[in-house]
Amino acid sequence: MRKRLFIGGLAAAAAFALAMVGMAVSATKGATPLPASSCSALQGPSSAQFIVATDLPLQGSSRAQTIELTKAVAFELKQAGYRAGNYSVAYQSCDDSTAQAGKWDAAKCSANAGNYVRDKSVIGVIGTFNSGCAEIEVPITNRAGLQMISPANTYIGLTHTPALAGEPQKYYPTGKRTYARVVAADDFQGAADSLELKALHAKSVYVLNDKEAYGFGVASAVQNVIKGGKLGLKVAGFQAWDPKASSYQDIATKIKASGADAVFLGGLECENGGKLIKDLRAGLGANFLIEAPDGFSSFTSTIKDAGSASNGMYISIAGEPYQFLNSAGKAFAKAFGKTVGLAAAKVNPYSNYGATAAQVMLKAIAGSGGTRSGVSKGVYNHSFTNTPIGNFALNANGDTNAGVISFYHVKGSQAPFLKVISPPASLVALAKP
Amino acid sequence: MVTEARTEQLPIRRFAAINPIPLIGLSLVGLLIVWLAINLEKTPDQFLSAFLIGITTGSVYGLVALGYTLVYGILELINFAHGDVFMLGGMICITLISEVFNLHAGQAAYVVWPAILGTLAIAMVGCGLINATVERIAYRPLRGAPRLVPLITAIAASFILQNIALATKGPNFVPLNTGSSGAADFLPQGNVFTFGHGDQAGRYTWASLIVVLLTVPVLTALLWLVQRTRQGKAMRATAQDREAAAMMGINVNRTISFTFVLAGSLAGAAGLIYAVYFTSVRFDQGFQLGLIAFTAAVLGGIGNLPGAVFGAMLIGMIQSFNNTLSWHAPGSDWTQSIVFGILILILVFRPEGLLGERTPEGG
Amino acid sequence: MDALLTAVALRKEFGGLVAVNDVDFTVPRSAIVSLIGPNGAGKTTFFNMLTGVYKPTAGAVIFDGENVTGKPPHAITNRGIGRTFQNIRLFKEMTSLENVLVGMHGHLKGGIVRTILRTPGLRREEREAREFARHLLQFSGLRGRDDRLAASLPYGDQRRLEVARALATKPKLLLLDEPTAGMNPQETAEFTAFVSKLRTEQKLTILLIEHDMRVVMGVSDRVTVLDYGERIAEGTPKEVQHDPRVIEAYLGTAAVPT
Amino acid sequence: MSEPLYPGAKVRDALRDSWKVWRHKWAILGRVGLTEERWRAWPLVVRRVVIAALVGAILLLIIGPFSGVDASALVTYAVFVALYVPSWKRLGRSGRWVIPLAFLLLAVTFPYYTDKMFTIPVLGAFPSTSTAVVMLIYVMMGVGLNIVVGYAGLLDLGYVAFYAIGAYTCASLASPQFGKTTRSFGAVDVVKGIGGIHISIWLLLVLAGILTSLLGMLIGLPTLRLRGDYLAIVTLGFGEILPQIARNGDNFFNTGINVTNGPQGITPIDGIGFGHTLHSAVGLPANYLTAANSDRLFFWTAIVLVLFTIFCSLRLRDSRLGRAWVAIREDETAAAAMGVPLMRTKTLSYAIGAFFGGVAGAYFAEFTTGANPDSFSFNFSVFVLVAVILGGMGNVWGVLVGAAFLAYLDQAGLADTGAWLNTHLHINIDVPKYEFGIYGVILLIVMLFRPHGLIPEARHKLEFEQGVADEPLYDVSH
Repeated sequence: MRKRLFIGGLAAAAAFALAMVGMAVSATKGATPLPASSCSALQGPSSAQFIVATDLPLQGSSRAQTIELTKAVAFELKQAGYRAGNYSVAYQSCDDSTAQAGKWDAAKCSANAGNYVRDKSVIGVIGTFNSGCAEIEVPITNRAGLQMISPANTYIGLTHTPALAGEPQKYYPTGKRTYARVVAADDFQGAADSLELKALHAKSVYVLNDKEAYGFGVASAVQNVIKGGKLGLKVAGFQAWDPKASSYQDIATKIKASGADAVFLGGLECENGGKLIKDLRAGLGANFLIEAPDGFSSFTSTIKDAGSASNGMYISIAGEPYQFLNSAGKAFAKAFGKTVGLAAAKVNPYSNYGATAAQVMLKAIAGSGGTRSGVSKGVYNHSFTNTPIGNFALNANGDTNAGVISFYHVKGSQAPFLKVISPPASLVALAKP
Repeated sequence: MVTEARTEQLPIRRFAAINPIPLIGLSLVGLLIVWLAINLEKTPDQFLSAFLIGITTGSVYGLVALGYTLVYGILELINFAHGDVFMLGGMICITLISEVFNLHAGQAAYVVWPAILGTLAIAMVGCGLINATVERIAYRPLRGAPRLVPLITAIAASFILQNIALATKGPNFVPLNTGSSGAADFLPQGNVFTFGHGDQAGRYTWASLIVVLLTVPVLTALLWLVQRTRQGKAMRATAQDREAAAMMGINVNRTISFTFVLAGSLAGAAGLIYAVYFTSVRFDQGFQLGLIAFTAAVLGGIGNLPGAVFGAMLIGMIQSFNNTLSWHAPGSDWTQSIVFGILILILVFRPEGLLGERTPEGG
Repeated sequence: MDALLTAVALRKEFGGLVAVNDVDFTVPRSAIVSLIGPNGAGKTTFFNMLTGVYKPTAGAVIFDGENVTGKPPHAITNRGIGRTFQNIRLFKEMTSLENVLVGMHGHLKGGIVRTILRTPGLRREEREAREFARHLLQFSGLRGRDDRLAASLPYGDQRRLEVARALATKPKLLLLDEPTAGMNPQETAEFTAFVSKLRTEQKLTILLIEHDMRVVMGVSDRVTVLDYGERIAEGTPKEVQHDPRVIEAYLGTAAVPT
Repeated sequence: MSEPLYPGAKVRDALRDSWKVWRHKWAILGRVGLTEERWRAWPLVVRRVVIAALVGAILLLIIGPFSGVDASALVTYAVFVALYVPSWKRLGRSGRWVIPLAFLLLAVTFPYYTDKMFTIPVLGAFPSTSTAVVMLIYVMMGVGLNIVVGYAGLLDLGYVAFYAIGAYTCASLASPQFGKTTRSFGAVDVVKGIGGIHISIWLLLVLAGILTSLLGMLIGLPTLRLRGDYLAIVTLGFGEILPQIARNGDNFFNTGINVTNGPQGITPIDGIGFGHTLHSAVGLPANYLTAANSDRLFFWTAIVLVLFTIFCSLRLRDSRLGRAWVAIREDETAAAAMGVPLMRTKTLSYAIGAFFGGVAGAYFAEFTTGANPDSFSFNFSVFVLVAVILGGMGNVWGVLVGAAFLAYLDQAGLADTGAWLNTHLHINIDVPKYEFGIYGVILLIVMLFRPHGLIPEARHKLEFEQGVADEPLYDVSH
C-alpha cells in the first residue's frame, strides 16, 4: 500500500517537474500573434518585431465599411513594405463586434484591449470605430502606454470638452495621452449639420437619437449648437428611437405635432434606421427635411433598407469626397481602389481615414525607439502632410485641426456629393454641453 | 393555557376584509383616464393618431396573442417559441412577396390580391407546420414532466428558430418595398379619411384599415371553430382534463397537435400583416414581440380568446399613447418597462387577467 | 375531556360551488376521530382548511385555544398539527432520513451565517436532529432504510415514512388522510395497530379520513360523516353505523366503500 | 416498446438507449471472457491501471491525429495517472485531501502552464488566463443561480438583473460617475482631481452582494408566491426592465438625474488592489490594472471568489435550509405541511443566489473596467441557465464544469471550432454567430435525454443506478 502510494507520489512529482521544464523551454521568435478567437491571421513578415492591430466591428451593417477599412490599413502597411523606419511591423485585424449583437460589444472591446496590452509585440492599435468601444479600450491601453489612433471615433468627450463628469481625464488614468483621432469630432459635425439645416431653410428641428454612445453624442452636439442660438434655429424636441420597435408612426406623429420642419437622425443606420426613415416619410411627407450624420453613411444599406423613403435626405460625413482630395489622397484612392476593385471615386471615405491612421502610426513607430511610449511621442503636436486625407496636425489632445464635413444628398438609388462645410470655431465651441 | 375568552367570541363572519389591491388598481386606472382626458383636450389630433396607431398595432399583437392563449389554454405551457414562429412567418412572407411574386407598386388588384392570398396561405400552412414540429420535438416527449421542463425547451426552441432565421436571412433587417404610407407599396396608398387641418393633419390609410379588417374575420373564425365545431369541443375537453378527454375517446395528441397548427397558422397570418404593414423583420424581433403578445394574453386572461384580443388592443393602445402623446408621457424610452411592468402587476395581483375568472385553487 | 381542535361553521366555496357548508367539528384531546363520507363529500377540502392549505370562505378553526384560521400551513404545522396526504407526497429524491429531517424544520434553528460557519452549536443541533430522525424511522418500522431514496421504498414503507415525517413536526394532533388506501388487508391491520400505538406511546390526538370501515370502526372514538359538504352525522362508531342518513348517503352513491 | 410516433422517434429512441451499451457492458465483455466477477477479483490498483491505460489509448486516438502528442499531453496524462491510480483515500483522513488539493494546485498554477499545453482537438488552444478569469466569473454566477434553480427549483429567467445591479454598484461607486462630490475610501490610484466617489473595490464586492440580495428579496416577496411558470416570466420581466433603467438612467423622466450614465455606460472603473502601503510592506499587489501580471492577479482573486461561492453553496446544501429548498422543489404543499415557511425559504434562496450574482457582476465590471447597458440582455440570463442545466441542476460540481465549459465556448472555443471546421471541411460558416442557436440545441438535447444534466446530483445518480431510469424519464401517473 505505502509503496504504491510512494510510486504515485513520485509520478505526481515527476509530472510537475516535467511541467516546469516545459515552461522553461519556450522559444520566442518574431512577434506573438494575437489570439485567433478575435483577430485575423498575421499579415506581413512572421519574423516582424512588432504588430499593429486594427480594432473594428467587422459584423453587422457597418461591415462593408469596416472590411474596406481593414484593407486600406493593410494596403498602407504593405506599401510601406511592412517597415516603420528600422522596425519591421506585421498587421492583424481584430473584431470588436459579435454576430449576435450585429455591432460592437462591450465585453469584446474590453477583452481585445486586454489582449493588446498583454501582447508585448503590439506596438500600436488603429481603432476603434465606435466611440462607446473606445471609452472602454482607451483606459485599458492607456495603463500600458499603448498608443491608439482612431479613424472614426467622433465622441467629443474622449479627447476634450467634458460632456460627462471626469472626461476626458478619466480615460487616461496614467495622466498621459495615448489616444488620438484623425477624424473630426462630433462638435465639428454637430456645427456643420446645424449650419446645413439652416442653409436648407429649416426653422425648427426635431433631434432623434438611437440611445447609443455615438448617436446620443452626435445628437446632443446638434442640439447644443442649435440651442446656442447663433443660427436662429430651435429644437422642437429631443428623443430616442427604440431600435426594436416595429413602427415609428408614433414618432412621426409627435414630430408633426411639435411643428418641426426638419428632423435629425443621430444614430446608426443598423439600429432600424431604414424603418425609421420609412415611417417618417410616410407620416411627414415626401418633402420633409431629413438629415443624418455619418452613422448612415453606408449609402447602399441606407438606400436598400429605407427604399424610396430615403430619397431627398441629407447625409453628412466627416472628411472630404474624392474630388476635393489633394493629390496624395487621390493617388491613394486610385491605387487602393485598384487593389479592392473599386473606382477611385467609390472608395469609402473611411478607407482614407484608415490609411491615414496607418501612416501616422508608422511614422510614429519609426521614431519611437521601439517602445510603446516612444510611439506616443510621435503623435501629439505633430503635423502630417500629404496623407490620404490631406494635410493636418494633431494637437496635444490628439484632435485633428482638419474639421471638414461633407454632405451628400440622396437621389433615387444614388447619394451624390453635395458640398463641404468647414464650420467656424465659434459654432464648434457651442457643441459642448 | 386555553384562553376561554377568545373561544367565546369567534369571528364567524365572512373574511371579506378590505382589500387594498383593487383600490390601488382602481385609482391607477382613474389616473390613467384623467391623463388621457387631458391629452385629448390639449392635442385632439395627436390623440386620434395615437388611437388609430394603437388599434393597428393591437390587431397584430392580437393575432400573436391568440396563439399564446390557445396553447396555454390546452397545455398550460408558455410557448416562448411562438413569437419566433411569427417572425419566421414574416420572413416567409417578405421572401415570397419580393422574390417569388415580385409585387411592386402600380400592379393591378387582380395580380396583387391573389398573390397576397397565396402568400397568406403558404405562410399559414408553413407556420402551422413549424409550430407543430416544435411541439413534436420539444414538448411532446416531455409531457408529464415538471412544468418547468417544457418551459426550458420552449426557450431552446425559440433560440433555434431565431438562428434558423439568422442563418438564412442574416443579422440585418429584411425590408420590403414601401410606398408613401409607410406600408408595402402594392397596397392601396390612399387615405380612408383625414382629420385635423393644415400642418397637423393626420390621416388614416387603407393599409391600416386592411390590417384591422383582416384581424376581425380571423378572430371570428377562430371563435366559431373553438366553440361550435367538433374539433373545438375536443380542444376544450383536452384543456379541461386531459385524462378524462382521453377516456372519452378524444385523441389527445392529435388535438394538441391541431392546436399548435392552429396557433402557428395564426402566427403566419400575423406574419403576413406584419410584413406588409411594418415592412421589415429582423431575426430577433419575434421574441420581443412575442413577450408583448404574451403580456396581452395575460392581461386579457390567459386561455380566453376574446380576452387575448382585448388585452392586445389595450397593450397596443397603452404603447401608442405612451409613445405618441406629449403631455407627461414617459415616452418610448420606457415602453418596454411599462409593458413588462403591467405584466408583473397583473401576474402578481390578478393572475386570472382582466376578463378571466378565478379558478378553483388547486381544484 | 377538552377539545384540542374546534372548527366553527367552517365553509369553503369554489366559485359558486360550496365544497364545505358551515361544518361544526370537534376533536377532543387524546381521541381518535374519523371523518368519513362518500367520494367528493368535501373531506379533503375540510382537511386542507384545517391545515391552512385553503383559506376558509367563512368560519373559524381553533386549535389548542388559539384561532389559527387562515394562517399559512407552516405556521399551523409549527403550532402542532402534523399531517399525511391522500396521495403519498414524499420528497422522492431525498432519502428517508432527509424526509424526516425536513419535518423537523420548524424545530431547528440554523440560519445562513451559522450554517456557513458551521458553529459547534449548529453541529450539535444537527447531530441531535439526526438521532431523533433515526429514532422516528425506527419507531415507524423503517429501521435500516435511512439512506434509501423515498421513491425507491415499497408502497407500505412510503406510507410509514409519511407518518414518520409528520411525527417529526412534533405534532399534538396528527391528521391522516386515507392512510390505508391501496394497502392489502394484512398491511391495513398492521397499520391500524400502528395508529393505536401512536396514541398510546406518543400521546397523540389523531384525526383520520378513511374509506375502510373496518379501520374506522376499529380505532375511532368518534366518527363524523360528511356528505355534499354537509355534516350529516356525528357520534360513536356504533351510532353512526345505524344512522339512516348515513346509510342513505352511502347507498345513494355508486361506489360504496366496504 | 410502443409504435414509433413519427419518423424521428426511432432515432430519438436509439440515442436515448445508446448509453445502455454501457449498462450492458458486462454482457458484452462476458463474450470475450471478462465477467464482472473476474474483473472484481483483480486488485484495485490493477483495475485502475487497466482503466488508466484505456483512457490513455482513447485520448491518444483522439489527440494524436488532430494535434499530435507532445510533452504537455504526456505530462497531463502522467498527472492523471498519479492522481487516479493510487488509492489516496486509503491514506486515511489526510488522504481524502490529496485529490482536492492537487486540483487546487493545478488550478492555482494554471496561468504558468496554460500556454505550454497541447491543443485540444477541434476546440483549439487551452484557455488563456484572461479567458479563465471570465470562465471563473461565469462559474460563480452558475453556482449562484444553481441555488435558485437547482436547489429550490425556482426558474429565474432574469438573473442578469442581479448581475447588472452588481456591475453598476461597482461602477458607479468607484469611478468619476458622481463627479460633483469627491469621496475616496480605500481606492487605489485614483486620477488626481477627477471627482466622483471612489470606494475600495473590495468593499464594493461585498456591498454589491448585499445590495443585490436585498433587491432579490424585494423582487422575491411579491412574486415568489406565483406558480413556477409565472415566476419565470415575472423574473424575465424584471430582467428586461432593469437594462432599460440602466439605459435611461442618465436622465430619469427628464429630471436630469444621472445615475447610470445612460447608453454610454460607466467606464472606466478604478483599479482593484491592496494599495501602495501594503505593496511596499508585504508585497501584495498595489493595483491589479497596472501590475505586470494583471491577468494572473485577476485569476487568483477569481479563484478565491469561486472557492468561497462553492464553499457556501455546499454548506448550505447540507443544512436545514438546503433540505427545505429541495423539499420545496419536490413538493411545495408537502413542504409547507412539514412546517417549512415557503415564502421565507424561497426568498432566502433568491437572496443568496442574487448575492453571488451581484458579486460576480461587480467583479466582472471591474475586470472589464466598465458597466454598459448593452451587456445585460435576456441572452445572458439564458446563458447562465444553460450552464446550470448542462452541468446538472443542483450539483455544484456539475454546474462548475458546465459553466466553465460554456464560458470557454463563448470566449474562445466556438471561434476556434469555427476556424477548425472552416479550414478542415473547406466550408465558410461563422460558427460564433450561431452561439445561442447552439445553446438552444444543447438545452433541448439535455432536457430530452439527460434532464438531470451531464453530471447529475448524487441523489439522481443513485436513482439511475437503482434502475429507475429504465422507466419513462418522468412518472406520468403520480
